[in-house]
Amino acid sequence: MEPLALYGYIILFAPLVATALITCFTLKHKAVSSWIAIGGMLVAFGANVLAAMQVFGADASFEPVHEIEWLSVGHVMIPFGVQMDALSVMMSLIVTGVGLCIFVFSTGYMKGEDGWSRYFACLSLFSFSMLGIVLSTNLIQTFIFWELVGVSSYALIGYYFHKDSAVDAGKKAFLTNRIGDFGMTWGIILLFYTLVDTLGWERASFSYEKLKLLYHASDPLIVQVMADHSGTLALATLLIFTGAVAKSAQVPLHVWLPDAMEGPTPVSALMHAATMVAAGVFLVCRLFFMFAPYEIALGVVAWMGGITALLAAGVAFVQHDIKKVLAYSTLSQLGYMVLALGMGAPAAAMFHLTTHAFFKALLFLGSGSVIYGCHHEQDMRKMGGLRKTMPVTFWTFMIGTAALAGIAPFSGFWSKDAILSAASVGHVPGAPILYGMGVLVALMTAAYMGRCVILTFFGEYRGHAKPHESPVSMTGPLVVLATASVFAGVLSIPKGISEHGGWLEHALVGATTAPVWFPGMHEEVFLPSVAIVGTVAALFGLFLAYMFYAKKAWSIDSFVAAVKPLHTLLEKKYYFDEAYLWLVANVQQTIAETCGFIEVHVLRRIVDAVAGTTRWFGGQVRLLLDGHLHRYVTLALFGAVVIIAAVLVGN
Amino acid sequence: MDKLNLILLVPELLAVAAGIGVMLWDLWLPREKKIALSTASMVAAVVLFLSTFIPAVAEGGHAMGGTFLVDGMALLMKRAFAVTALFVFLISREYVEDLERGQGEFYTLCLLALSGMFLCASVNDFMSLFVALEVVTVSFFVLVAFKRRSTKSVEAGLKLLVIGSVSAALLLYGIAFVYGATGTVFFDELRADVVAPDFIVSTELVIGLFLIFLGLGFKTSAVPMHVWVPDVYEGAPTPVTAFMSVGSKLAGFVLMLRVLEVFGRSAAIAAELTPFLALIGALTLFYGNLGAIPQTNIKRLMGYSSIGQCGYILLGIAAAWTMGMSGALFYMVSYVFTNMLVFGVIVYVARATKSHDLDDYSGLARSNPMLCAAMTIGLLSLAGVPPLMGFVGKLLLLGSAFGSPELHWLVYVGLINVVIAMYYYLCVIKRMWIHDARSPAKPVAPMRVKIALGISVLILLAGGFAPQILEGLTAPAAAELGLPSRPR
Amino acid sequence: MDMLLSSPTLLASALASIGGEITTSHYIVLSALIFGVGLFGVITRKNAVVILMSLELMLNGANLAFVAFSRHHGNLQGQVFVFFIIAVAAAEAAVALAIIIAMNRVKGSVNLDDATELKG
Amino acid sequence: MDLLTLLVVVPLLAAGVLVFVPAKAEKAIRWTAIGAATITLGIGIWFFHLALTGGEAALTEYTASLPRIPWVQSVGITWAVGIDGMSVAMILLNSLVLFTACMVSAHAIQDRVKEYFILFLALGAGVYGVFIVKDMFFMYFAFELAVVPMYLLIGCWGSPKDREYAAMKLTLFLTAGALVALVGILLLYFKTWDFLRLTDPNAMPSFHLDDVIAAADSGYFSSAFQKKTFVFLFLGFGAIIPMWPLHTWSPIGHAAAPAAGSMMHAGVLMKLGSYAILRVAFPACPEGAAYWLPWVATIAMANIVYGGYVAMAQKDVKFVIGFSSSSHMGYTLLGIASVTVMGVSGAVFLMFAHGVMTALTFGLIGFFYDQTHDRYIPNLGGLAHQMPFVGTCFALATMASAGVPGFANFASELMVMLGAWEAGYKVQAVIAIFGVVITAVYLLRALADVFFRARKERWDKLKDARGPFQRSPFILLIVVLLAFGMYPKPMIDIIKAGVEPIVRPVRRAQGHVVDRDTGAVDMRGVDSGLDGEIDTGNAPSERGPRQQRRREGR
Repeated sequence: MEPLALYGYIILFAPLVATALITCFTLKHKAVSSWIAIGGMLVAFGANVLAAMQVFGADASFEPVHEIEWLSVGHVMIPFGVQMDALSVMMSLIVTGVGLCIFVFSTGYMKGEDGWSRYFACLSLFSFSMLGIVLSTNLIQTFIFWELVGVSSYALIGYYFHKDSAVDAGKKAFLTNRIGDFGMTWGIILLFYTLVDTLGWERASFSYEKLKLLYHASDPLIVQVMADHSGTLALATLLIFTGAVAKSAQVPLHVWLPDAMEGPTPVSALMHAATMVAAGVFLVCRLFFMFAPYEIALGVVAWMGGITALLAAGVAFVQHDIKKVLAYSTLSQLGYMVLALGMGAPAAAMFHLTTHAFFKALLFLGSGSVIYGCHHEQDMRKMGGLRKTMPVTFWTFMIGTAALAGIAPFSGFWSKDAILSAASVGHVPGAPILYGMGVLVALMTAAYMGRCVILTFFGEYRGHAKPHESPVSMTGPLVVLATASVFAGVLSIPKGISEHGGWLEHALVGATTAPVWFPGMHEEVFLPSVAIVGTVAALFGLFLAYMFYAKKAWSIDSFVAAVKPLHTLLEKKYYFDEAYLWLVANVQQTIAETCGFIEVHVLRRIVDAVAGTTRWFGGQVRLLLDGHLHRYVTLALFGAVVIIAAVLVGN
Repeated sequence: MDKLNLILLVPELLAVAAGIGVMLWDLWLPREKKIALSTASMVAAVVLFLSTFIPAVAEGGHAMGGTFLVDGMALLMKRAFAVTALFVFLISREYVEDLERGQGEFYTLCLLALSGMFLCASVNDFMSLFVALEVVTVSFFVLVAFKRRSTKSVEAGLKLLVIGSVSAALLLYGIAFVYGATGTVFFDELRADVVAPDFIVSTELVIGLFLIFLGLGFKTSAVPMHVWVPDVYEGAPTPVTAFMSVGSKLAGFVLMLRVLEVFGRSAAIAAELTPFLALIGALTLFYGNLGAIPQTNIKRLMGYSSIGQCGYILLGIAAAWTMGMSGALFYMVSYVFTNMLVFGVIVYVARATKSHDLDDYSGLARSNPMLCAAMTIGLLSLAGVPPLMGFVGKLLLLGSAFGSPELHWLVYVGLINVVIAMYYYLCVIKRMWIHDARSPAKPVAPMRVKIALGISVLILLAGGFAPQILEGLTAPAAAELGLPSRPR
Repeated sequence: MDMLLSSPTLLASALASIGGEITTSHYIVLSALIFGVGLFGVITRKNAVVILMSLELMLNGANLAFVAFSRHHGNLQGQVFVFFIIAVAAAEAAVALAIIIAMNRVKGSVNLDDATELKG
Repeated sequence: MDLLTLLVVVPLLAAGVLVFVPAKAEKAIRWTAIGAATITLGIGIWFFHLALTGGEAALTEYTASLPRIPWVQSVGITWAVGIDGMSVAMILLNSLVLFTACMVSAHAIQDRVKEYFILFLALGAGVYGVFIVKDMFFMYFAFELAVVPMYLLIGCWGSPKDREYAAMKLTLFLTAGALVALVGILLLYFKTWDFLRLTDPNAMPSFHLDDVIAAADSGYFSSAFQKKTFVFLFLGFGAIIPMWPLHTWSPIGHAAAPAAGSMMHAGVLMKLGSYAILRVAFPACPEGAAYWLPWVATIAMANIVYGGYVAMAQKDVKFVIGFSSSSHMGYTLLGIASVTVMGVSGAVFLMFAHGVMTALTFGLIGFFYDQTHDRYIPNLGGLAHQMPFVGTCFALATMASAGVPGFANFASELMVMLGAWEAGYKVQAVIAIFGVVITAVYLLRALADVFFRARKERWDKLKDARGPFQRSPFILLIVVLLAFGMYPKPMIDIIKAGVEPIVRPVRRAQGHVVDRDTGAVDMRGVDSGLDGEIDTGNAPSERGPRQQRRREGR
């Protein structure tokens, strides 16, 4: 096994080892547990850096895939391994890096929690699962870790298992993801056996590399066959995409993410902002060669992203819980990424994923620091004026906001610009509309973030408990992430600006590019018009926020009154939860009750009836002997006659 | 053939002698010493059992001018009868002790009945068949009505008497028809005739055989001549019930097997008999097992159960091939131990609770685990549950019937009844194991009975785990009978 | 009666030879009639003693059949059989009377309707 | 005596010894039982190791080295035991469950300890018997041997509310099922005898499976006969699986039984049915199987969905798990019905995984039920506060049951789905996939409502599992689940090697080309791969044996 693969396995299993150690030995010793967890993360990160140096290094002479047989029956072989190409290494760097910051942050934030060890065990388990998704070499392995991620998120959301809200939120997250996984499993199986039926056992496979070979094949026969079954294949692709929809919280399977904020804030930062929710985007990048050939697939993806971005941004305006605001902004940013994918710009999507990971993690930790500073107060209406009391948090939060709002030169600007420019030239049906939506969302983002910042850090303090700055263990990671959020942009400054630009895209080319003949694929270039439009939108958004909340030049209440129906619609989050509740409570439960009824009152009754009938016959038989001797004799002789007659007639 | 060859009759003669001896000794014994009679009869039973191993007897053959036959089946069954008698004497000791008078008669009658059973095993012509049968029946008339002061006992005796005589008349009339059709009552001649090529199966013969099987059905408690069973089982003294439920029943069966063996050689006659026996078997199965469900008196329950058990043996007899015979013999032997086990428990539980109500058995598992275990194993063996002897026998019988396609329906009937039987046996077991005791009475069994029960438990288990031991005896005996060795 | 009717050859020959010389069939018919009468008695009468008499009648029916067949076949087996039957019948009758007396003792009657304690 | 026979003899011997141990010496009794269970566990592991190292060849060799001991010659009953990949898995399962159940009952059972363990060991012996014998008579024998102790275990040590009804129902149902199967067995028995007599006019009959299979392979069994016989065998054994709608005995049986009772019942007893179907019905009447299995696949669908929804409607935690069991058995049925090496191996692996998982679950439920004496979910809640260890284990068990990767259940269910799709049961496969969602719904609900949420004072007196003696059984089961779940290949290799010869005849009956040597089953007939398919012009997926077979099959 060459070193690269070895790094891969180290990255993958270091956190798992940490989990095992904590659960088996150190549940009682808090400090030790946290150090084991951080140690595991450190090891993974170190190995990751080494791997990155090799992968992005000068000589690209390495074997990216290492697999072993995990399960094999007949012609079907399900491998297990690590795939160390640009995409996965890039992503795992984010996971381990951001993860590390958040582990450290947690040691401060979780002070005095009695479930401390459990918390770090689950956190490590999550890192293991997430890295598994990132490094996996085939669909089944991805699915395995896909589910594990769901489980660990279930465990962490439900961390405060004495709180009904937390427990239910965990359940909701798990089940929503299960629905996605249902589609995903179906898609995987459908894809595999379609290939089996059309191309035979030898060519069909779960492995990404082998699949890519099929999709990129020049062999006319294969191209022919693939073309013949494009319908089925596109369907399979979209079914797999449902998995991504659930995990990346796209409409309509987004409902779990806001509730997931029930978990501890670092968890929200790590999983429900930076990494886990990005898994969907990552998966689509990984499988981009499968989406690319199908206009319809891309169209669905793009529209889903656009709609999500828009709807979520809307809701973000009416939230008062600071974490909820960030949660909805996460939704809408994920929408952005998916939109980019649909527009055929996976590189842009990954770019935004990266930058978003940094600044959204930063924002969440910032909010965490705020909450911690305000003694676990989450309502923005009870905050304000915190810029004086917690300066570090304030400035880092500002940086994050700027990045998120897409103000140049912060990283968010570049990535968002990349997406918008991709949208502006996209080929999917209704691309112009999507572009417009994108710009609108940029505006809204800036606006609600402005609102959030103003309510939290400016004006007068409206709370009761005395706020204070957080310890270094918390501010440290903030600073680190802030730095990253500022400079992450350089990863892929477009060519138009500097000839060294577009690095990330080039790095990812191998991993994500679609077949050469793919129409929608688009060489990322710098379009000044788009940049200007985007910036203007963002600035206008901030201006609105300023006028409404800081200067109070315009009354927010009168505005709300003006758009009452829209406002209620937003407050009710477009009634998604109600709809699902109705579905579960009425449809699902009714079916269940009906089956229960059949079980008890039909099937069981039938069985008991058989027994009852037998018993009744027994009761009748015993009446034949009533004690009167002459009746006995009659019975006997009559019986004899009947029997003999019957037999004689029978013969 | 026509030499007297009395040596073969030693067991029978000994049995009669023992009976008379006990009766005479009874005259000399003072009241308080009468218990010796019980010991004497136990010894007699053992001696009788051993007497079947006398080489001359064991090698078998004809006697009394060919009217008396000792073959494998005869020997096997005589031993079974002797064991039965021994069991009866073991469990009846206390009962007889309590009799104010007539201990001697009790044992004498038992021994005479035993001699009758011995004869049944060896009859080789219709006359001795009738006589042997009546010897058994008449002794049981008296035994059943032995408690002359008890209305139940007397009523049971009367019912047994009337129905017994009616069935005897049917039997005789049947024999008369067969005699009329064939011109002989000697089995050896009949065996030769029925397989003769020019032999024609006349309606008289068939009807005669039907009547004969009905008449024998009285003893084996087969529908429709079963009507006496529940009442008499309930009314008779418990040891007598035990003796009757095994001894006289098996006597009836051995006669059935004998007649079948004689006439079943001819495929034509077998073809006539099989549907008849199958029909009777099916009716018997349903009657016994359904009737048992609502019973609340253990002896009555056992009565119905014994009707049901009869149905299974009829399955094998209806199949009328070696496996069926072997299965029937196997089942009969296992029936000896099974039923004796159950009745042994019944006797001593009844002694404690002074009644035969099923609820007396509640909580037996706690009050006397040993008796409870014995009863459970006995009932399970009756239900045909592995690893017990009864299961193997039942499987052989069902299997043998399954061999001939036209009997498949009968096997299905049998299987349905296995489930029904399972139900009511489990109802008893449920009371013993699950329910709490109702009366403080704690049943106890004397050591000799404990040993006897223990031994029969072991035999039941052995017969389940290693059926080849017993099967090694029944299979050759069945093979001797000269019925076809594979399904018809 | 029934088993006779269900035995056509006998009946046919019996009817055929009405008025002719006495054949076996006549005896069989007679014996069947006697048997049937006895049976009828057992079924209908309630008095234990009468039932006992009816039983004897049935046995005698059988006896007659044996004797007739014995003559028909020209061998003595049937007649020998009859002696056995008579002997056994005697023994049975003795026991029967004893039981009936016992019943009379405990129940004060020999009517079978008084002997219905055991049932079900 | 060979090790396989020991598997049956040891528990029976122990039971026999216990008969003579005074009832007061409870400690001795417990340790005797545990000792016996441990010995069999050792044997089970030994066989697993043998299969692991030597592969199927070693097992076949071992089986061949065993004598056929004639038992009842005139009837053709022989004591013949044998082992293959499938039975290795099942034996390991039974030894695990038996051992853990013994450990659990060792501290759970205080009343009539002696009787309890005697019956318990008898039950274990019976189950082992079914898994090892190659003689149909003894298969039936061993099964019945297992049923009756179950009656008393439930009746005497079960929960007082419904134990009598449940025990009676269970026993009668299982007996009836076994009898129906017995009819099938007898049909095979006599047909085989005819076959044997073809060669040797006065040949003895035989209950031995090899003879039956030889007759079947020679094509002596007519198609009609096979179809008829398969119905008897399948309905009979199907009632034990339990197959919808013959399942009503099972959930209430789970509910009423004592902890160890439900462990054995759900863990292994329910597996006997599907095992026997694979062992007897498949090789003996392949054509019957080929003819009926499409319907079976549909029934399996009913099992999965119906069972799941009923479980969703339950308020009694034991009933939830009980119905989830019958829902999971639907996957087993589906895998069996698929008749692909993938699907059937998956089914067998699922039997193993579900056995371990459900044993764990019932062990845990029993653990807290013995203290709460309450299984009504709304009354429970927040138990994780008082018993964190049990809570954690239960959460893990729930995850395993919900088919979360990392646990053996996931791999097996995935295999079943793949197999079902491979066999062309696409609708059923999708339903099966959806079944996982349903499972998650009711299991998470149960988990949350029993162990999570606010602390309840009324349960403060509850004690968590303490010390190695109480914890080890649960830990052992979890470790097994995780080990086989994370790296299933070894187990799968063992199982599939045993499954292939069983599947092969049925596939041949379905009209597939089967590679006799490797047993590899080619789904696509001779022309696998691309070449020769394009020539025909029409799209490849329109042809190939799978489509043909589906037309025949339906």
